[in-house]
Amino acid sequence: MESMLHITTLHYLVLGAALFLLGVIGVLTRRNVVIVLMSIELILNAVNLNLVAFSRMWGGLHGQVFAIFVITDAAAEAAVGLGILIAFFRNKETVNIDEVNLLKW
Amino acid sequence: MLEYVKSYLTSSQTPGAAGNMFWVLVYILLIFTGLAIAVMLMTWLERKVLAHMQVRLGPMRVGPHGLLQPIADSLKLLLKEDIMPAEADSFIFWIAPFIVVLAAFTVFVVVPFGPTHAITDMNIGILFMLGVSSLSVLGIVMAGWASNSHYPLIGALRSSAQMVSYEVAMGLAVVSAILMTSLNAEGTGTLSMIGIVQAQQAQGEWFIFKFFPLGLIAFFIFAVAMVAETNRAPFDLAEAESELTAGFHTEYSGFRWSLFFLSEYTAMIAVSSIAVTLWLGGWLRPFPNLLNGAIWDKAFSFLPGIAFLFLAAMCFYNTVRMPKHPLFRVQTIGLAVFGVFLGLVGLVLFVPAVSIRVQDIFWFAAKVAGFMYLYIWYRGTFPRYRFDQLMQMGWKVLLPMGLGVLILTASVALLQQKLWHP
Amino acid sequence: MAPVATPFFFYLLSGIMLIGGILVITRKNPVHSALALIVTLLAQASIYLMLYAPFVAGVQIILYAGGIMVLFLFVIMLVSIDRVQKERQFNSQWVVGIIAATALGGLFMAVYTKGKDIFPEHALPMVENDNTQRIATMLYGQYMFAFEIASLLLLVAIIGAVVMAKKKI
Amino acid sequence: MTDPHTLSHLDLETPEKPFLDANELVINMGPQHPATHGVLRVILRLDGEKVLGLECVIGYLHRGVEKIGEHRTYTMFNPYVDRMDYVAAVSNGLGYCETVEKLLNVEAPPRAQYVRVILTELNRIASHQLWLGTHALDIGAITPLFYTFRDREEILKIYEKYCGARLTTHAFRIGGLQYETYAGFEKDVKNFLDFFRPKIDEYEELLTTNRIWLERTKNVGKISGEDCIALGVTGPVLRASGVKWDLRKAQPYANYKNFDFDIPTGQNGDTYDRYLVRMVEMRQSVRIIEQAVSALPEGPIIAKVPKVMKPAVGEVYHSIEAPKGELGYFIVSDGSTQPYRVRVRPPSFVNLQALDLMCRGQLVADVIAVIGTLDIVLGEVDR
Repeated sequence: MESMLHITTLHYLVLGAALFLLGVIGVLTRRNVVIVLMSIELILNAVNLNLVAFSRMWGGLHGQVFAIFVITDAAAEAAVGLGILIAFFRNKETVNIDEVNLLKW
Repeated sequence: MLEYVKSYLTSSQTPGAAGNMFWVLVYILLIFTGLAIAVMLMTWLERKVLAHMQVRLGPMRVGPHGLLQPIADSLKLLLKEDIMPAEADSFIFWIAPFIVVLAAFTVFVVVPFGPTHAITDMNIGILFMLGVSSLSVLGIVMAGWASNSHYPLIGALRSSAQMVSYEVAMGLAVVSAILMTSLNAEGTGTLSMIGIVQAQQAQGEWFIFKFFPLGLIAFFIFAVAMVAETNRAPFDLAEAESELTAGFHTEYSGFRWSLFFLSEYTAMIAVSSIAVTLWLGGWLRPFPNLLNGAIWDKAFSFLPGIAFLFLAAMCFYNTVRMPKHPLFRVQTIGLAVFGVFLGLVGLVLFVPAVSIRVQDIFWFAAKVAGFMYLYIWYRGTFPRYRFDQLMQMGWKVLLPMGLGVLILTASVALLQQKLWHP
Repeated sequence: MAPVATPFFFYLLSGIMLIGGILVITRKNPVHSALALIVTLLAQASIYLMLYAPFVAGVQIILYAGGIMVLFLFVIMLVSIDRVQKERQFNSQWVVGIIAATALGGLFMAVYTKGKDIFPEHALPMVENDNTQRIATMLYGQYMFAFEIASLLLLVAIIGAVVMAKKKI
Repeated sequence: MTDPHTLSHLDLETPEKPFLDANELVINMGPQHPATHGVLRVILRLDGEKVLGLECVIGYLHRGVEKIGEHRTYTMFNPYVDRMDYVAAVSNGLGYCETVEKLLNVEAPPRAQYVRVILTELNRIASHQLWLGTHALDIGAITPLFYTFRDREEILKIYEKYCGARLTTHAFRIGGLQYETYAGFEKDVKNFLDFFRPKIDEYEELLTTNRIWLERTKNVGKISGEDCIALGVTGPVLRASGVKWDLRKAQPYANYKNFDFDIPTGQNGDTYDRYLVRMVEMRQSVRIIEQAVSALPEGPIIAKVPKVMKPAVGEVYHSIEAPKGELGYFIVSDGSTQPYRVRVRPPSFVNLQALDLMCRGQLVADVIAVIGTLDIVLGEVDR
């Protein structure tokens, strides 16, 4: 009980891991590309949580700076990913990821 | 308990910073009731001012000069049937107005009505304000999508595209104002709303006049962007009634529609507060650098009382002008009573102990009210932009201007620090 | 601050985040998923505040909740979803996916139970007041190169997104 | 003509492959829509916000005015024409009375002619005022509407004093006028002119150099003079496209040849030019009324017309320049007391044809502006 009430870095890391797992499950099991992209956002957020938690642990700010870089990457990823999605939808009229099988002839 | 309540009174911090939960709650209540009243007054004022601009009288029936009209309106809206389209996504349709209202009201957590009159002072204050106010886009998009109808969908797409793109220009203008806060001996700026006003106080100059005309241009960019941000005329494309009937809230009615209405006006007050805080010296009285000294301080502390007495005098003047007919008796008496009330408030404001505490709030509110009047004025004067013209204005005019002003401000600030304060 | 506040808010916020995360990956309607994701992101911003990272929290709200999620909602509206909702939601390898994820979760658990002692018991004190300034100094000093790369990346992403989404170039 | 309720006969340049489902929108604007000026229904086909094509569905206000004419005597039909373009009822009456007079071979006495010109030109001003107010309202400027309605009220007061009605006046009779002008008519009209002249400047101050107004109206809804002629478009729309065609000068009717006035034309044929043309027309109307009032002769007000009108067998077409364009009446007489056939050529109906051409490639917001600038009245379109 004592360890439950005293929030340490480990608590944040476990939360991050849980979020990461949710994201992974989403990426691996869902068919809808939009939701797959959202799951990737979940994964990136889990990473950010860890970075900020570590930054808190060591008292430095490097983790926070990296979190900002990750958010930047997430923006770029979302823009390109959704762009691909729109192009894909235009050609195939579907948003299901297992129908993206052009390479599998 | 009483000690805990009283302990804050002697502190010179915001209740949030002092950690006094009781006063935080009191402030929240005060600000939210104040906002609700301000929105009601604003609807009345908008209808009256617009009417007088358009050679008509506006509301005259409910209360003297329509003063009770907002109450009648809100009662009507609350009693109206709440209609939900059969094909709408019920959950999102239900939650969208609440998101918008939440975003509009939450920003007031950091708005400083005076050096201690804010719920709390965050050191990312302005970032918080911009971020939370940008959340209202989500509510608008959801409202438009959930209605499952063409006009709301187009309205939502339009207004979200508009709000997202004007946020960029708005952010650049804000950054150039924040840069000016760092012009002190340590060279450290601040994002805190209170800190920004205090920086203007320390520099003895409102940022609108700083590095003339750079501050003015940044303020202009913000002033245009904030009208677009709140979807008001001439940028009210999302609600362009001649094209899209009512935009994203076409399918809403009754209470939920009134939430959108409430949030629109609250958002107007919020962005005006940002503009006032960043460029117009927040709670500071006018002419801090020209007319300084104790005598001027004393003279300006009378102004709130004088303003209220003036309003009271207006009421009495109109009481006399009321038609002398038995049908108008109640209205005439009502107007006179309202005048007496305003006059009493004015007289109380002359008491030094009161005026010292209240004049900050008065100046802040007066500046915000000036912006509110501008909003109405725009609506009475301008036609509406077309969507592509609006986007061009945002991306091809305001954005380059904002970048230029930012770079120039930075260079001038750097020069000043290198040359005059080596 | 009272010591009970931190655990209370931590558990409240992590509960919101996890429920939000589960909703994201289980909802049929992408708009509902997006709404859940927004709630998750906002809760995470609050957790950043608890971790004395106010600037990251602000960036999280502005960029993620205000920017990226609007983009998502936009695209969801553009691609018609009525049909998609009626189809099968999970792909054919969902069993494999769940097993892989469980394995990963086991790995995490193993690492954290084994190594929980290496984490310091008490975090170092942090000053919140100049957080923004210190991050700015680092971004424009030590991480200048990374910052430039990130802006280049954004530029590439903009061009890429435009090329992808445009009808005719 | 194919079934008007489908889009099948529109030769739209559809892209080879639709972009996204949500981007190929068919929007139904009206018949209950704030900007369609009554009960016009417009089916818009949009690519995003761009108009690929549109179709007007009309007839919601059809009352069979022309058919009614076949069952009424010539005199009895006169009030019905006021109900077509109810904004410019006096012009409608003038057109009908002159056509029947042409059929009967009578001419109204000079005093009646002058009063007719005064009332018709006042009506032109009133019609243009209503157009300006609603057009500006559609583009988003709400204030001009109230200004124009305030000033239009003065004109309606003159009508009310003259014949008791404000909107559907039934001011003229076949062969002249029913009523002698009231005492002080000239003074009222002159007072109105003095009152109104600065008001035009007031309207122009609000709009003519307003940046947003310029951006919203310049290069919007362009139409060339040739296209106008090909589609039969008349009135200010035609003149704004650079064709100097005004029936008051081209085929003078009433006694317009006695007056000195200019015909404004535009060059670009866009919405802004049409706005300017109408503004100048208001000023020119003021000029005409001024001349007519100062030269108002004494004399009889109605020519000798038989109580029971039985025009000789024959047909006649007569058209006048109504505020919205050429308003023509084609009446066939079979020698009885009732016309055999009445056909009206309403300007709004013909001008509405140009809407599709003017809107293609423009944005949705421009459709609103173009509907406003065409200045249609649905009562006249549907008859």
